[in-house]
Amino acid sequence: MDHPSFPRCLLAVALAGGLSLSGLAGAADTIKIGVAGPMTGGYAAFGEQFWRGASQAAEDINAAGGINGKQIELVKGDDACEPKQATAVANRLLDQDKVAAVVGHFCSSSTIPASEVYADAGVLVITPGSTNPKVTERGLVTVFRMCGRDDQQGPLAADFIVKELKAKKIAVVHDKDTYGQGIADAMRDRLKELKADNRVVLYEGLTRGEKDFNALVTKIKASGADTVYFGGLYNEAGPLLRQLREQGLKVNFLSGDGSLDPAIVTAAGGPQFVEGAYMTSVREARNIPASQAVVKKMKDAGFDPSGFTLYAYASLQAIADSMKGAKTSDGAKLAKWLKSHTVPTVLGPKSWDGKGDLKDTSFSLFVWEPDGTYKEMRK
Amino acid sequence: MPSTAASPATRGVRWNPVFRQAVLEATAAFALALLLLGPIVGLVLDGYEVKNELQRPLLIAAIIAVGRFLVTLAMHTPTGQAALERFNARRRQPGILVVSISENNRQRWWLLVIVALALSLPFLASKYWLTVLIQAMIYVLLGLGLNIVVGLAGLLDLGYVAFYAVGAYGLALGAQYLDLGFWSALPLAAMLAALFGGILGFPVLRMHGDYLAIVTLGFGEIIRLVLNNWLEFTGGPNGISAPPPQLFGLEFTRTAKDGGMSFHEYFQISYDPLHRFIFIYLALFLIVCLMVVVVTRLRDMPVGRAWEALREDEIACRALGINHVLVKLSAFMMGAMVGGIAGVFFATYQGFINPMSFNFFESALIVAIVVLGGLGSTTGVIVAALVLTVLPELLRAFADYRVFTFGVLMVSMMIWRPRGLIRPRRRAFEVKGLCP
Amino acid sequence: MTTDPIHPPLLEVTGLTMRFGGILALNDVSFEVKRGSISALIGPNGAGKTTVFNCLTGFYKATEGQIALHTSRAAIDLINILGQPFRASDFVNPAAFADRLYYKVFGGTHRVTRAGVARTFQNVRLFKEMTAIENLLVAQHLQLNRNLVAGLLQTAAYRQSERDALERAYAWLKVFGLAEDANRLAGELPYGHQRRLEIARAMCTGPRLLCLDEPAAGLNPRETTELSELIRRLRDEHGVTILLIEHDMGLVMGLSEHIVVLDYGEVIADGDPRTVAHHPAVLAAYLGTEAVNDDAS
Amino acid sequence: MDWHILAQQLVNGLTLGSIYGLIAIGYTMVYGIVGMINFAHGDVYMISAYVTAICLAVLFSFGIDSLPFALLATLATTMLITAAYGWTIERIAYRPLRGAPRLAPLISAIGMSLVLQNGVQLSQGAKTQGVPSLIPATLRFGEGNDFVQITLVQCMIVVVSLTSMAALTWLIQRTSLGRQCRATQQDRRMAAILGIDTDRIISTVFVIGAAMAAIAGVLVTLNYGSFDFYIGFVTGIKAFTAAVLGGIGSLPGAMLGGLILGLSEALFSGMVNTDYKDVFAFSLLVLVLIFRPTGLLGKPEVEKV
Repeated sequence: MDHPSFPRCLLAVALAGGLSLSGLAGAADTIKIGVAGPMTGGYAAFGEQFWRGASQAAEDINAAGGINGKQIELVKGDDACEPKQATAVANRLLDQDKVAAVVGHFCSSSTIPASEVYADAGVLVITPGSTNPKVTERGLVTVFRMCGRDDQQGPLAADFIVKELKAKKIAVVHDKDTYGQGIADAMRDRLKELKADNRVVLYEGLTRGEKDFNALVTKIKASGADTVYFGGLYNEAGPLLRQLREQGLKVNFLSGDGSLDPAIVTAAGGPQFVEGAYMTSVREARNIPASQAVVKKMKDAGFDPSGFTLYAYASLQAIADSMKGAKTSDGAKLAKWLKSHTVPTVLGPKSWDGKGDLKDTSFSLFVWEPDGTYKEMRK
Repeated sequence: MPSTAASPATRGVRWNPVFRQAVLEATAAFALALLLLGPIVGLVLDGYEVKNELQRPLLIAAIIAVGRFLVTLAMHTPTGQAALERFNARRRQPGILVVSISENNRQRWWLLVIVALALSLPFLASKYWLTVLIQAMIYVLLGLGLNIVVGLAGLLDLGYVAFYAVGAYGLALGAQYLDLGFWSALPLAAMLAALFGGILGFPVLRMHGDYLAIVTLGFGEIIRLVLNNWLEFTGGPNGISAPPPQLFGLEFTRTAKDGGMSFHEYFQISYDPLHRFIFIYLALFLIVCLMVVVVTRLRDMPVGRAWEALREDEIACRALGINHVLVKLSAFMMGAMVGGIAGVFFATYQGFINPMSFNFFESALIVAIVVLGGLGSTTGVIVAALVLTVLPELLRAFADYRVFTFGVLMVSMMIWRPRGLIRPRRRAFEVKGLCP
Repeated sequence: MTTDPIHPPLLEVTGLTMRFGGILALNDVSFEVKRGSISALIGPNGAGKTTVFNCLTGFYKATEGQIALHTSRAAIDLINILGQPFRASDFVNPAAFADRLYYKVFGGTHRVTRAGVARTFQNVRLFKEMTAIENLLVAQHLQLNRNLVAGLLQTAAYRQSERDALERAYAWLKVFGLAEDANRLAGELPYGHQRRLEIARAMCTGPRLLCLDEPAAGLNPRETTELSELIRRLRDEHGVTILLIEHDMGLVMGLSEHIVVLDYGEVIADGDPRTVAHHPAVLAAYLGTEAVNDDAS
Repeated sequence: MDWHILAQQLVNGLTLGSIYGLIAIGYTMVYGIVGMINFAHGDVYMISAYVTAICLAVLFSFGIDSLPFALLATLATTMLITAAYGWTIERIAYRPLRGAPRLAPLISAIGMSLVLQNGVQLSQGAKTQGVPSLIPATLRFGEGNDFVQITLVQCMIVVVSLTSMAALTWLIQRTSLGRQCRATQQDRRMAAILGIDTDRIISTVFVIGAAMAAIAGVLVTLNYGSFDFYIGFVTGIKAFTAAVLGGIGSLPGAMLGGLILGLSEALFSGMVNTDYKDVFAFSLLVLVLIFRPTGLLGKPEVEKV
């Protein structure tokens, strides 16, 4: 017989399922912590940053004796930035791997549904990269973030555009993504408060993953804008900047922390294209004194800790510290501990408010230099 | 590359030329592998420079060469040739099996065992595996729906995910704007999806084969893009939350909405998110069973026969007085409806949806389920849906290599079984007194 | 052309013209098919026989001309029901507009079959991956209980309708000597059986006019004889009018009562077999080509 | 709209369209000859972008600073390696499925696309890669604020793609290989009977398609400067749409479809809205197919009864 009957196939599937059910019983002397993010798919670069940062943190903490004598064991979870996979991964991390806490999820659209699952199970989760306000606005006790909120950096850019650049016509471009559109909208809302929203001459989205924005650039040119605000990531910001310059537009360019990454120089095709672009971000992680040792260690190992790497590192540090401090892995207690203590991290001392947002997310402005580096602007 | 086929009588293989051939082929494979993998795997871009990792492609190419060498040798042994012969014979088999009703009935008791097993699973499995099972069931439903369109009516639809999205957003938007609950949204969303199927299908169903495929692909993308861009209505990429299901007005949440009563309060048990999943699973299982019955009956009904006839030969169908556009449309709408139902379940199970979940890859996956199952076979669709959803989860153990391995498996499964896992069966008719 | 107004011929073709781009495939073809007759359409290769067939059965839209099917109730214009392009006059006449729109949306080849014209194809077109009996069931589509709800609930009326269909199908299989093949896949049947199955399938639609496109092509002499018997029986016992295209002159001359000869898209002769066989234009058209070959065989 | 804006948008559309056209050739040729949608073709183009960057980096690291030589060497290498990919993919994933049901190769193509994408991600990392801007020259027409600025690379894109298109048309129309291709396309069995090695011809078609994608890959990499392992997907779908729009199976159709798609995208996003430009592109496709079911230059399908 060569057509396997349905029962036989089902049996095979069930067996395979059963095998993996039984296969993963954790050892008792380690604490498992999940690292979830887009490890595959179009956003995989950020997943890689998460994993590298968290791995380095785990290595360092373990070398220093672990958490209450137990070693940290990281478990990778791939959500490909898709809500469906995010909940699947969340359930898997909780159920299969029995993680005690999670560093994770990058895309806000993944973090939001996944954090429901973690909160339901009472497990602590710290996201190093989801900046959408909704992440912490839903009253979930165990959800924290290690980054700013969209509605914090947008206004800073708006102030700068109106007060410093004195822009007459502003073009707002975003990448139609939760993060990019979030900061673009926050910027626009602040313009409204400054009674400058009539200066917005263009508000449009581009498609992530595309490289040709020439038509949009020409449209910006046609609108007569003197300033472009871009809500999005460096992958798109680079080509956009390049094409602006190649079409001969000498406009001011502003963007958020998603674009503030040395990789934008590669993405744009040279420092001459990014020169003079402004970007808002929290204090550059790689330049603050607390992070120098880690940055050096990682660079020596061949990985430039760009983007969210150090945020993931710091997230794991916060988890470890709260576990040391509260001497438990119960999410509610850890959350309570975190909200009442200040944690020294690679990004400097961090503390959280009642919602799980960072208390001190002072964003500042950076400007790109001709040599392809950026520096913080004087306040 | 020279052909590896030799005469079947190979008792006395002359090993010398065989050996030389194997060496030659291995060398060719080595060179090709090095050409392909050398730059991509061996020279890793780092800014504007490359890092030399050439040992990696060399290693892989060496493995490939050795593999090729051994395979060529093995193909010349009697066992190897017999295996090759069997493999090719299997691939040449006709696709369809005609089975009489009595023969079919023999398998009935298996059905009972499966149903009992499926019903007891949620109480045995962990929450994670339960969610995987729910996913699998949703894909079974999607597969059954698309099977009507692709498997039975022979219309290649690469944008099926559009109807899935319509169902899911039907529930989420219905709950947000019209205050619909899960059970009232279920039929409405299904009808809405069917309506979409009708509207989209009518102008394009006169197209042939692959043109239809690309137009449906376009429709799938249009729906996703509209969902993504129509910020005011759908929430755009920020997504939208969908209500959890209810059992006679009882909610499966930790705290019920104002005035409501939650399940665990009513039964005075402690809250466990598992309850919600068990409920969704059971409801879904019921719908899937119902759908299997419906699809099985549809196949034996005039309209089902017309679908299959249309797949076989559209011109002959027209010559028999069948309105091919309307019959195609009925298949399209029926498929869309099932997709819509699957979407509603997806939304309620996720609790949150955004357009990311309805991309082209999803459509491709559903087509893969139908094709891998063996076009037109209901059992095949169920097995393939289980395989293609459980497999990626099992592959999570491979971490980084998960999607890569999945792709490799997809290619090899198609080569191994181009007609799908299960051969479609046809019912044989018996008429008393008339049948010889 | 004279027509008896009380007993009109079953099919009346007048002035049929068909152009493919610049090529004139049919030029002013007119003929009629009498009720209860066996008629044949012959002509050398490329004379336009199959084009006439395709116009009759609604696969091609004739450029000009009329095709009228006189059923017991009314005359049906076989071209109109395919759906015509809108004309300027339609936009002032709502009734004509509605009519045209209706046929444009719901019209088509299938309407011709529903009017009572069934056909077979030169290269057999069976539903190959369905069983023989299912092929016949599909053909009965229009006569069955197609109510979805009834089918899903398997009501008594629905089951009765299906049982009737099955019995009809078996009855036709018996007529064509295919009862043993009932549950075999149509694509796996021997060629001769496939030919017969296709005719059986056409009969299942309950036609008044049965158009056979080279029914004997690819059959051996014994099978051809059997087929000609079968065709005659269909006419005698089942009251169907038959129009066929055939190259086998033996079959045509022996079987048909009326022959229309086409050449270069025009009717060159029209009459009973004997008249046609001696018609000078026919001899000219066939001389040295098929007539000789057929006589020799 | 001012003349310079319109002119600029036309240039944008032309360059984008030429690239779509080049990639569409791969889809259209493969579809014409084996009747399958080669979903992995977009990823072949992606591979060519990587090979371009790697090749340039290697050449520069050897201290080769003659730009024309570096570009030509890169183009040749990229075409060679990408063509090898095309050949291998056909050999591994499609040839064993010859004679299988119509949809089987489609699924294996999707699988192949996953393999290529993730294979590149695994070996090259997920981050966006790039090449430095090599040809910074731009042409500027007009004065003051009313000007059109075109980069030299954009001109190159249009010229090179039209040239390769012409060369390919010549190859298909005038050479013996082209005749064999066309014969195989019309009737594979008959061609085989006449002694044409159809397997070899099919392989050749995959190789040609991949080589065209390689040209596109080199040009795009020079023009936009950045790429990642995911670019094949979006561009692939667009190019395929272009192929269908122009009439799948027709070479000039691929180019025409690409140009129309590129121009309409540019003009729509310029005049109406960027958000919905893809919606517009797909709607255009649907409309064209409703009124011309076989695309713009596709041969009308005569129903064989």
